[in-house]
Amino acid sequence: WDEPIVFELSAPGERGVLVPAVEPGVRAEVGDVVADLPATLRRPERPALPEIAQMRVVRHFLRLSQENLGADLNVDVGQGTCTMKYAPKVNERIVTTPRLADLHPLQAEDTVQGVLEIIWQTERAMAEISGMHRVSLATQGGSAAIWANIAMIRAYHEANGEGDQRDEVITTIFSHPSNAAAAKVAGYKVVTIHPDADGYPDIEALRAALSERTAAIMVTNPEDTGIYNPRIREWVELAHSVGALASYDQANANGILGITRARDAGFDVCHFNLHKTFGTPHGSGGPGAGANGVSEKLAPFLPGPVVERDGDRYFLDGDRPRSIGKVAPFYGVVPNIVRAYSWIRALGAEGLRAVAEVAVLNNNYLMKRILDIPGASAPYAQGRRRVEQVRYSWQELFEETGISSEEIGVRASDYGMHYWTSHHPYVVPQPFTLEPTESYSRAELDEYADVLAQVAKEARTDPELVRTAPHHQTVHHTHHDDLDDPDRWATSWRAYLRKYPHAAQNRAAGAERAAAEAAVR
Amino acid sequence: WDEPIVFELSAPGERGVLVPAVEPGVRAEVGDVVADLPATLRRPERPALPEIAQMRVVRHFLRLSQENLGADLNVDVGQGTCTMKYAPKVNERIVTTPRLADLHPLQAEDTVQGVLEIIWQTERAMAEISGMHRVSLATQGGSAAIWANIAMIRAYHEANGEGDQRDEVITTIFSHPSNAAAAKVAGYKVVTIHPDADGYPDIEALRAALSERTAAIMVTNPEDTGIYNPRIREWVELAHSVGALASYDQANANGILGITRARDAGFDVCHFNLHKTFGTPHGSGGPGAGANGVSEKLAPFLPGPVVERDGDRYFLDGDRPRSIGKVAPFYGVVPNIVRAYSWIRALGAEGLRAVAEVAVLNNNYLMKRILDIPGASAPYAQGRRRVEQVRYSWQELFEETGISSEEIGVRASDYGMHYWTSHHPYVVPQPFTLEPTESYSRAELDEYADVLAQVAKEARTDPELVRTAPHHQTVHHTHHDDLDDPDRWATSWRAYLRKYPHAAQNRAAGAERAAAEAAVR
Amino acid sequence: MTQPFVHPYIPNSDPAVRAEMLAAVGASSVEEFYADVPPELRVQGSLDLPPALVAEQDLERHLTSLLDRNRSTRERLSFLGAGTYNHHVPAVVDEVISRSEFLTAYAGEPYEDHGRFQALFEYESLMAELLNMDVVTVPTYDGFQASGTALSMAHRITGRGRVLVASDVTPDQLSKVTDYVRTSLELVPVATVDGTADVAAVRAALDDDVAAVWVQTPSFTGALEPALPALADAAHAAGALLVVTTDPIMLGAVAAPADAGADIVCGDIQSLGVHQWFGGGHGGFLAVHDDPRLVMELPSRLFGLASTDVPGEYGFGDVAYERTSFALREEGKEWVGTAAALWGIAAAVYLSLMGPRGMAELGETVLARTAYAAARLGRLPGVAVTDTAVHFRELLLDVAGTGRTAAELRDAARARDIEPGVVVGEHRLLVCVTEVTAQDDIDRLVTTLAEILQESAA
Amino acid sequence: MTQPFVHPYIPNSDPAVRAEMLAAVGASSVEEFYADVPPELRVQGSLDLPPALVAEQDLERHLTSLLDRNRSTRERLSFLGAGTYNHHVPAVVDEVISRSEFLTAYAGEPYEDHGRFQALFEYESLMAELLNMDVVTVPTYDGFQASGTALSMAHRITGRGRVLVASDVTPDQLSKVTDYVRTSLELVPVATVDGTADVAAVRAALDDDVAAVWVQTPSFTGALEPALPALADAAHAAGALLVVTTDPIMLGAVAAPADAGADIVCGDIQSLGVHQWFGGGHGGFLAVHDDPRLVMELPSRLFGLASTDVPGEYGFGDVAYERTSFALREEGKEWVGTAAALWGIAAAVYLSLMGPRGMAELGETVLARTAYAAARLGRLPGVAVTDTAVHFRELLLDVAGTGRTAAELRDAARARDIEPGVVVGEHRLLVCVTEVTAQDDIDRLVTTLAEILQESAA
Repeated sequence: WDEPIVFELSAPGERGVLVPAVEPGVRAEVGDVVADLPATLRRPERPALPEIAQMRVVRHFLRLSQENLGADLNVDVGQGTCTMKYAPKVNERIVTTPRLADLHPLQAEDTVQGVLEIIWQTERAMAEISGMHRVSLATQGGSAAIWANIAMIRAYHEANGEGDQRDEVITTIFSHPSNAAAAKVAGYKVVTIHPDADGYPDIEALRAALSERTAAIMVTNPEDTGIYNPRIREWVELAHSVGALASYDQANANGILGITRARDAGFDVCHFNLHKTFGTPHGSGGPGAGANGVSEKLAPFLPGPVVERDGDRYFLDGDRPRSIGKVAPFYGVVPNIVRAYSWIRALGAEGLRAVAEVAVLNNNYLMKRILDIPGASAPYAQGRRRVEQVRYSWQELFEETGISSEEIGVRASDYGMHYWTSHHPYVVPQPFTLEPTESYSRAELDEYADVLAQVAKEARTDPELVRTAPHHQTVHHTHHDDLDDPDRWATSWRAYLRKYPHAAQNRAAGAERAAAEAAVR
Repeated sequence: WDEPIVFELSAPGERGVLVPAVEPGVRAEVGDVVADLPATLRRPERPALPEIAQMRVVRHFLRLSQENLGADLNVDVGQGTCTMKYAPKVNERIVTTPRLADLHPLQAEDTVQGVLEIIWQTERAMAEISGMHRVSLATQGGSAAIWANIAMIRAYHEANGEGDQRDEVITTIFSHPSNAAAAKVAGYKVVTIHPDADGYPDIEALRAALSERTAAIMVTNPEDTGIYNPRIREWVELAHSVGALASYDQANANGILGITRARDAGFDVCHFNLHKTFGTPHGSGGPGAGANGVSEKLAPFLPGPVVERDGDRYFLDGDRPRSIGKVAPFYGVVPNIVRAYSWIRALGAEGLRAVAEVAVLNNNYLMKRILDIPGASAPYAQGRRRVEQVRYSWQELFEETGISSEEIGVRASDYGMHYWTSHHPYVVPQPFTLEPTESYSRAELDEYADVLAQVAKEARTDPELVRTAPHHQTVHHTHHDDLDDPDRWATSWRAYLRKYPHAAQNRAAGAERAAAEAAVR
Repeated sequence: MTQPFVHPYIPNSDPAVRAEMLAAVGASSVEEFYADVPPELRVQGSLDLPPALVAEQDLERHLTSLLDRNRSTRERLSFLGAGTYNHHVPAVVDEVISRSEFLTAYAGEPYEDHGRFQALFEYESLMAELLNMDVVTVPTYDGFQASGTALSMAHRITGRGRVLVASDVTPDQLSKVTDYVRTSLELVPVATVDGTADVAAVRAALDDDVAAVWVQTPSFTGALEPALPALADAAHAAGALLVVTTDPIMLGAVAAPADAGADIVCGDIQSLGVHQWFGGGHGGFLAVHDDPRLVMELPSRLFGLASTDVPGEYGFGDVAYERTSFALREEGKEWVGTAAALWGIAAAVYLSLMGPRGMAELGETVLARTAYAAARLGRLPGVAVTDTAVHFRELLLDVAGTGRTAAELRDAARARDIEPGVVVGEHRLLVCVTEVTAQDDIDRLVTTLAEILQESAA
Repeated sequence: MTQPFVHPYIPNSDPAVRAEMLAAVGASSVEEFYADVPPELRVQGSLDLPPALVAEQDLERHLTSLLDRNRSTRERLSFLGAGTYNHHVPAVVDEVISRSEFLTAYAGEPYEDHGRFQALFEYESLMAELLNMDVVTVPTYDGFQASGTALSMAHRITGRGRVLVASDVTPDQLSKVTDYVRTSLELVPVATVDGTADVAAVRAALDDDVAAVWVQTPSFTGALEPALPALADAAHAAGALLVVTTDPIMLGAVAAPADAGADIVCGDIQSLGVHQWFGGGHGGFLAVHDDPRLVMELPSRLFGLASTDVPGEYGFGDVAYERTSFALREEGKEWVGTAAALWGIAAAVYLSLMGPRGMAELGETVLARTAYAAARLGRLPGVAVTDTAVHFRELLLDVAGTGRTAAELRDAARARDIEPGVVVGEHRLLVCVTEVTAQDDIDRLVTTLAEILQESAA
């Protein structure tokens, strides 16, 4: 499809859905409420939304959906660190019942016992999986959960009179950037540890950074390189030795479910991403959901109301004076909590362990296939296995051909595969990060590796082909530099029309040209 | 996608969904039931179905879905006579409730009052729309409804002692072929009337055909040409004058809803297609649903149980001795009945009439656009308006270029549009049949006409381009002649493997070649 | 245009747009388009229909309030079968068939509707494995229609005029088939013995006017026919065909009728991933061997795989389209129309998910639970299972010994929110269990019936 | 591999396949991959979790039986709001966001995820029209987060340390925002008068350490702030920003805050096509004018339209990506992560369906019904509406005059299957009506409360 922007579909007079009119009885009582609005409240003209009949709206967004590659449609192993796994369809059928979708959060508790029990059971399951004392499901995603971690840490130190003294947080470069960023927002100075020569988090650098000013260490493990820090317990103990807390970002937990637990390594707080590890769909970028686990001493600081059980009855307890308060409306991303509960129940303890083991097996299998491609490498910890993902490098290929990792990723999309490079900064040169999870079959991993091998070959034999990609996409090479210039960026249709007044004419001309080109074989 | 056949995805040991095992308590009671089966009942080996994990099954069928053009995705005006219109999404949400999907037809009547009321109300609405005395919704589609029509006619004549005498049925060539075919199956000799010089059904031919042997006339009106027979009442009266019944195929009713009614023209029986006229989705070719309307004298012969009302209570009446009996399991295609009811309620009487008027307006607007294309014509009734569709002809273009209507249709699919020619036989030479319905906006009708104009131009400027189409489809020019030869047709994967033992190797080779080609710009 | 009626389902309903379109075609009003409809046939005024609910929320509230007056088999324990079955529908099936691309497509051509052709070819192919027959058509309406057509095919092939009905056929099916074939075929019942075919009686009734022996297995009472090979031999010896109506859901564990010599196998696919839909979710299948004599008599569409201009690529199209009434009108084989393609896609997804092991395990679970139900129910005082055949999914109870009618027992159970089965005679109750009927559910039925019988005894 | 666990969600769980894969990588067992996990950290034995429900039907039955213990706002009449609202969700919205392509996508690049980029660009653009502001980001988590960020932006832009809270802000929102910004900002409440801002008091409190005046409209009690222009003028005169938290659902009828001079407009989009989800369906929006000073302080992703190598073709990408923590870690603006993109797509579909007329009509209907509810409820004996402001959707009742507490009245109404509102104080009840609350529903609430009051009087 060459589907227009929705505004271009507007046909005056068309309606997509109708809303009920004011009833005569209501009008008789209240008069013309719009006319009676004070001038400062009355909207002078209708908003310039498009007018489109329902079927055309359906067609528009269905066509856009077809121009998108969901995890269900492609071999989505290229979004390393994102843990793209199967979101079971049965969970969609379960959560879409009106008895979940159409519940108000402030209904009488006796009318929501089912969902309260699910929240309670999910908290218990997460506590068991992490080994932590208590879990809150109130946060709306991984980074929000990181925020809650640091907010609790801050509250804890303040409660102990050390709020002013402890003004530093230590993280590692291969931990998710939100650990650093959220700590900064919470008022901390951020210290970032780089890997040692072997690619493991540098424990000597940690020792040097720790002091009585340290509020916490906030680390991901395994890190985004797929390397598990074997000295993680020492890290935690070192932090504790200076009175700091240890916070564990478990975004990469998929490979260690049932293998090792946060609390067993001594962590005080940790979080999971339900949309990464527990099979809730990623929703084009959310909603996700977070689970914050804490030790007994941090429990009073957990956010929001918590669900408690009294015999067979479940209820909300919001009377918790040391709580950091609300981190979000109400009780978290409820549909995802229900999906995660369903996912855990579908698999059980044995299944969770099988998930981890197969995810790790798949990852090491794919690593073998990738490292067989000339020009690809996996920096750090040479010869060691990885857990659930690998940060690879095309540096050799780049030196040989001048083709960057980004260009290879774009060209791979011509074959229906894709990857992203990794978070900035590119500590690993020409990076790409693959995480196959447990969801893809061997045949699909082979298919993926074959595509990368093919593109690597093209980089040598026909670099221009790679550099000018994409060739088989909905859209062609896009001028992204427009988007970094305030004078040129078009952040909305209205801004576009304002900045590019001749755009509509160009568009029409382009459409004609495209039709003419389509006529050519 | 170049998606394999599902069998090619098999990976031994994988499972798509698990079923519950025999409980220990059951096994203790009954032993090993499979081992105990008599030899003639025990399956010797498992069926050779593929073994595929769930996500890969999802991916397979989702990819296939993307290789399909539903009415939601394209401007589906090219399936003339099929009445491709908007199937509202709200109806999908309504019918998928377990309180409809998971009802058993023999439940206690007090647990199904809602669905019985909907069936009853829908019958009443159909009776009002057709003017008939009574309606049955028991049939599963348009042709099934035609069968029920002729079965009732047969039973009626038999009940009157004229079963043997009346052994002929008269239809017209532009009535749906099932009218002829079902009459034949019911034991009748079929007489087919062709149009007169003006393209109207030839009333003189009718007069000549009618006799005391005529059981019924079975006609569509407007016919598949989009021409309304202005002498329809005379047709019915002539039939009645020889003791025959008149049966009305209302597959093309979309343009006459609220404009004119079957009973008012004197018809004894008629039917609607719920999936054509009343907005139920076409389901890739069913399930549809039929509504059979009859006059008072035919009412005793209606099939199946009928829904009756007693005060506020609805019940099924199956005790009807002159009924033709069951035509299908239970009470018809219930989800489609509910959808049709919802569609009627969304629009009301005024809305139904608006549907008809806009469908007819759209059709005449599109006709204007098509007839402006050099080489296109609308045979018959020159200069007259059409109702809801038009059977056009590319005969002029064909004579000029040698490009057939079928080839133009295939080429149009490269532009995301398509049409079908029409039912055989091709009375109209090089036919194509367009029916825009009320669902498409003017902009889309223009878009469609532009594509046909473009292809017609190509037929003149570059006929080879058209002849070798498709060029932009999932699949390339296909050798359909394979399918008419018993030695070569492959009716299933097992038949294919048997007849083409080297196919798998060819396939692998082809895939490699395709990959190589994809590498070329 | 009589008056403006702007609605989300009708794009060009805006008065200004209509006026422009009318102008474009040179018409002064929509009335002109209806010039051929005589004035005396024109509807005067408005149809008498309930008021429109133009706001979607009002429409949904109305429909939902009606449907909420139903109570589903998820809410009340159900042992109802008799043609419509409560099997589990995997969520993936619903996901696929609710995709707009499949749900709203119709009769596109092989190029633009490649996915539909492939999905239905896969349906045919998966069914072919289950049935051990190479040819399975795109679905027809339902099992009733499939059986009627199968027998009509037998008539056309043999030119003969009678069918021996060797099983206890579902009565509604018999009703449909009888009326459907009566122009050419007489159905002659041969009474069953102990629930299954009386082979000797069938053999005795076979003569050179018998077109087919017709077996339904599982029968109306759920009995499996163990004598298919003998019936096939007898039929073939007399120049007749063996037509078998079956339910493919059992064929993971039970032998395919084709292996016993069946010539045409047919039935319903509702069990394979389609909800009960108050009896409105049926589709029929027709299967034969790859023999042109049989294939050319099939009236339904049949999709086949074909090569394309690209080596190794799969294309699809209609096999022997010239058989059909679409092509030949009354000279085609019976007739074909919009039937139940979507349920065919559902069945394709279902079988792809279930695989060989799933089907085998499901067959075993249902056989075991049926036997369990028979054993437990048969021990209730005054209750007897009517025959000793092997049953799949259903069994028939004779409750005469309880001193109460089947309807009385049913009503008492309904009062306890259980549908105990279908009453099929004064003292006969047809009880159905599937893989969704857990042992606990059967135990609850047994306990409930025991209570009811005790109360009535007291 | 400890032992084979074959499951539909885990393709390579077959023991034979695992063995082949292990061989391919030269490992003897999965244990080798965990060499870096010290033995003392290894879980011994199995986690203590409830047993697996591996058969889909058992899983669904379990979950459904739990959820069936809930009763929804479709089953009981609800006047609950306070942050989560029962607006109608058009079926097309659910259709689109349940498409696998959107539901299961994540962070693909602009080429393969063109559709997601376009849909979210359209979300931004449709919101921009409603808000009359050129820049709206991809959704953040919820309105609370959006408000917290908006105030943080004001701090970063002005370098100042206090915020004047001019409205009755939703208490939970105040809790979140307070903790979120407390490192840099102190929130100073300025008491409202008769439900809306005390402009004179705000003006008096403004000084050169005020970063922003913060207004929530509709306020917690549903009151619309009529003095936005005056507040904007006052804030701007003092070098402060005006930050407005609002609900875009009303903006078809009510003036956009930007037109009154607001600098940052933010809030929640749950109203725009997202179900209530027990409070779990929230998304936040942040809007500013196209001014780099403001745009460069936004922490969220922002998609923009760009040209491509094909003239006239639309491409998409991230605007000023270098703002974000994805790019700069702690040097980026706050932080960004997976938030609520799917609800943004929902809102895009919603606004496309509603169009200008739909939004205007909806605004009018809700305004009218709110006024109607206020009039009818305010006439109940002992019941008073707490202020005279114009209200949208919600209003606060003071029931002190009835001699009963708000909780008592609520419990009595609940016993009649009505949720009459949220208790927000001993004698205060917050009542919410939307376009789904018909006149009849309001009348039923009035009648029910009248009965309750009468009974308690008797």
